[in-house]
Amino acid sequence: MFKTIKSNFATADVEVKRQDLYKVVIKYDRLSALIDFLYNNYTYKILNAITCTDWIEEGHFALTYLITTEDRSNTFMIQTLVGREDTKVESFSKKFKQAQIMERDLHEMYGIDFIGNDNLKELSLENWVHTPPLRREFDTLEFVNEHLTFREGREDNVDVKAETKRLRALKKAQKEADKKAKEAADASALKENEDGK
Amino acid sequence: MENKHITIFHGPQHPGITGNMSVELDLIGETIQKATTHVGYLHRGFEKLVERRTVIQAFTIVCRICVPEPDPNEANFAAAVEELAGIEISERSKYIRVMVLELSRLAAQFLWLAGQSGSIGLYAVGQWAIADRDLILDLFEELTGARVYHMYIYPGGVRRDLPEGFLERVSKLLSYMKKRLKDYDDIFINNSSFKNRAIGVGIISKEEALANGYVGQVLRGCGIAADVRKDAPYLIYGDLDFEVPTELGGDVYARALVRRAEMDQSVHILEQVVEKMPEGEIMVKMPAHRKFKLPKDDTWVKVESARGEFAYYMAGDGTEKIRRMQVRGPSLVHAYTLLENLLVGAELSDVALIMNSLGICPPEIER
Amino acid sequence: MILLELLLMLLVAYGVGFLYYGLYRNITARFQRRFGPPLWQSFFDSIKFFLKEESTSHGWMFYLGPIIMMSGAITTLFFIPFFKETTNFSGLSSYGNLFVVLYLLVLGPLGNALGVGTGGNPFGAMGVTRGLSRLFALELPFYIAVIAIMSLSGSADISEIAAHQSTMYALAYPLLFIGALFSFIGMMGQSPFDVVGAPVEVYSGPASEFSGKFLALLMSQSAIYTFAKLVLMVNLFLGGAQGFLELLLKTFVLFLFVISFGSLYGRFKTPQSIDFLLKVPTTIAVIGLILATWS
Amino acid sequence: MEEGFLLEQKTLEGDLNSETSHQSSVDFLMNWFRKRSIFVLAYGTGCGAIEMPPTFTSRYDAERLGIRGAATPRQADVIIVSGYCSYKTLRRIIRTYEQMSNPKYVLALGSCTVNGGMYWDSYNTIKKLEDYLPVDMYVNGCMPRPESILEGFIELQKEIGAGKASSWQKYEENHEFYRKNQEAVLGEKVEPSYEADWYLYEGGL
Repeated sequence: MFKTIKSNFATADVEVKRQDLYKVVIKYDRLSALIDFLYNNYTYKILNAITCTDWIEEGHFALTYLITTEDRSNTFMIQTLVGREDTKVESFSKKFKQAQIMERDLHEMYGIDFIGNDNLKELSLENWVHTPPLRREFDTLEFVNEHLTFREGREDNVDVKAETKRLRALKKAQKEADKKAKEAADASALKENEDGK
Repeated sequence: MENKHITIFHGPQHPGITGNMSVELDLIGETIQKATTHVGYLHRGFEKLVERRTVIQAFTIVCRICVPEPDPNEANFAAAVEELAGIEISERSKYIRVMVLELSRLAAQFLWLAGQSGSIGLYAVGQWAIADRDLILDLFEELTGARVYHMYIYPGGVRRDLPEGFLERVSKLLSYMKKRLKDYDDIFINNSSFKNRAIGVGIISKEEALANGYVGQVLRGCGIAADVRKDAPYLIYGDLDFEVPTELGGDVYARALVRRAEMDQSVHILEQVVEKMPEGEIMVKMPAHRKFKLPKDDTWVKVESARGEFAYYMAGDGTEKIRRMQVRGPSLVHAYTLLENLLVGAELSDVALIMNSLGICPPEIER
Repeated sequence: MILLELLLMLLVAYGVGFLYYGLYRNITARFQRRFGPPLWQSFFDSIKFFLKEESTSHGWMFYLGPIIMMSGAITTLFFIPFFKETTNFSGLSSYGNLFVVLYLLVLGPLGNALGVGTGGNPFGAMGVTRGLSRLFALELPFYIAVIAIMSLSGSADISEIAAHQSTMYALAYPLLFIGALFSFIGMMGQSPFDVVGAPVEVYSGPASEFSGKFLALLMSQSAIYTFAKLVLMVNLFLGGAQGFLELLLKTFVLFLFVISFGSLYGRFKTPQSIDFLLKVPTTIAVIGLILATWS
Repeated sequence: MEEGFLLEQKTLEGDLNSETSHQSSVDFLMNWFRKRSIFVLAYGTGCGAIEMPPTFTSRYDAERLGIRGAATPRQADVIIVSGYCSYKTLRRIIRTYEQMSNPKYVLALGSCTVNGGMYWDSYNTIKKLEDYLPVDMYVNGCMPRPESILEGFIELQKEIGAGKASSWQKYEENHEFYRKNQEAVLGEKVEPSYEADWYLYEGGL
């Protein structure tokens, strides 16, 4: 099976992640054919999930289709890379009923357009007009600071690393100040002592 | 004469809904013509929040993804992180994890029992079941310090060793449960009024169930022995002796019988775990939290929750943060593809019954 | 004089009704392994609702519903004598017999339907539809049993029927009693026939849209009505009562039976409950009728 | 000497009646009835809802303090906002809250209602409930245990008994302030859009 997949669909080998989990990266135009191949020739008949990962640095989405055998013992991860802007992907909702809701979810979260899916309405958000929230360029903290108010006294919505650095610097400064004060006090005490003598 | 359609919202504020969600029903009389599920009332953007946090920071929020049954989330998260980072955990922590997972499954089944009996107005059973579930929560509190959100199954092992005498208390609880579960049989499962309501309601055919990716009791209720614990054993389930109960009816009653039999199986598994619990370390050596990095790789892990297969997709990108975590709970497909079909032709009085028997849990649909 | 008596009857029914509701909540609490509320909790609830403000308006017809129900309950109470063989606490029963009471029993649900229908709440309308479609099936076994009793005692006067029983009709003609008891459970709104206000299905049914004073009125109404129905049952089947103690004892035993039955069974669907009522209790009552007239 | 459960019940009730305040006897009586009978709306808005079944069922049994569930907003006195509150839910909570009849109270559970809690950086949850609804009592914790929920109820009952809990009046008086905040997150159309001004109308009838 792996050999056929390699020679017909993918450029690289099928990666065996676990004894029950295989992964293959293929070009987008061969996706449908591979899923059909696995569906027709083997028992990979259940679409478990569709997920999407945003690789903003490399400029693409990685769409992953998870397909399981009928006895649920083996899972195939079929990954394909698609562009990030105005993404249009063929829908699988005709072949797998459950793909409809998964694609609707991805459409809402990433803005991917699934052609052939007849219901891509908002799923969990309501009247959302900003960037689709799971895209990497959407900064949720910035959004929150802009739109919502925090109760006084909640100062932890800051970058942890910078904050640690700042606190450390503060501590250091405090220590040094303490040290200096102590030295000065010591010196003055010494002086007083000397004066007293 | 043309029939008069009424459109009503069943939920989100409704005593007969399984959480904060709603079903828009188009009715003629009390017969449902069309059902549309609406979720999103609980959307918190977990998948975004996880991307902003380091691995250990993210660990504290994943258990909140599914409220009635948080432990499968923790187990999945820990398993995915361990697989990506190449960590092998100790034998004792595997046993403890199985114990926690089974206790949580039992607790979730009690919650189902309460909901299912409440949906036919048999409130006494619900009250008992919630009180019995509290006994399990007490054990959790002793073990983890919290009743509901445990944050216990830590990547690399478990967070705390068992307190002294904990296993005896577990076995004491189990012997109580064995006696107690028979009472539920008498008053609820074998009650003629429940049979009247449940048999022949919400029937799912075997072919449909297989093709559409339904999981858990929906499959087992129509005769397919699907269980991640058997199909792709994780932790130590391969070494344990248990059965996957199935029924052939495919209706609400069949699913209730399956769930009830699963409670017995959970008790049976817990007995074995208590007996076999090995000595040893509970945590392997982990890198410092702030420097803990995941390689650029992805994986797919799943466990069997009380309502079916619960899976996580996780991708790392070589930094301290997780690049992507996708939650695929059992309810996603059930609440949409399945529920919307199942409710057509049913009556208004069956809605709560069917929803409870599918075990729909909205927080894991919208995350 | 008669006015004073009527007032006293009303007060007794009001007090005892709420007391029974308190007991009901306590007893079901014990069934459910818990402590339960204070005995007068239902009374507190009704007073609390009476103190609430109204914020909605659906027109006067909507508010007429609870008022019709309340007057139906009160008049029903007045036509049922508390004791047998005495004119004390007999109310207006000398002016009207069992037929009047049976007629008044239907008035409440009808008034409710009129009011709720204008409320616009679909769940309220649904609850009323359920109630009305169940009404006929519910009344049938009861009517059959009552007809049998009237022919047995040769009178339609309630106190005479009560006095006529040398042994209680419940013991002498158990089939009639069982048939009527099923109806009675339904009339009291207990499982498995509590389809009208099933919370997980139609919120609280007809009462969904009522709040504040009108809900308080509904609660008082149901307290009075409950007591009236219990007294009617006691008079018809349990041989009536001669003093307050006997009356309280008999009504309470009946009430206890009804609520224990309700705690043990789940709810039927509306068609199921109609089906059941038309088949089982009606058959039992008809057999009872035949046996009673045969002997 | 009472012990165990009865002692606890006695302590709770004693606590409930401990508040003394200067009010006329009519007010005292009215508030006493209001305090002894609390109907809680059956709406689990967030994860805190999972601790409500234990609170209301046999182990903790809130009914012994006169607290019980109500199916519809028309009959409820208290709405519990149990935890984080997404915009979509907030809209429904506002709608439900405005359907309840006066006097009505809001009980907020969990850290999320206080300051965002775990979800302080989430784009879909509000951070401070009292900007949108008048809150009578916060119960902190993630999530609050049933004991704390009962404790919160008793504190609320004490305030009601003393005639201090008056959040609904605050909501009517500052309706514009609340509506402005609600519109800021929910957009212009905060349902329900009332044509008639019946909400602020005295008496209603």
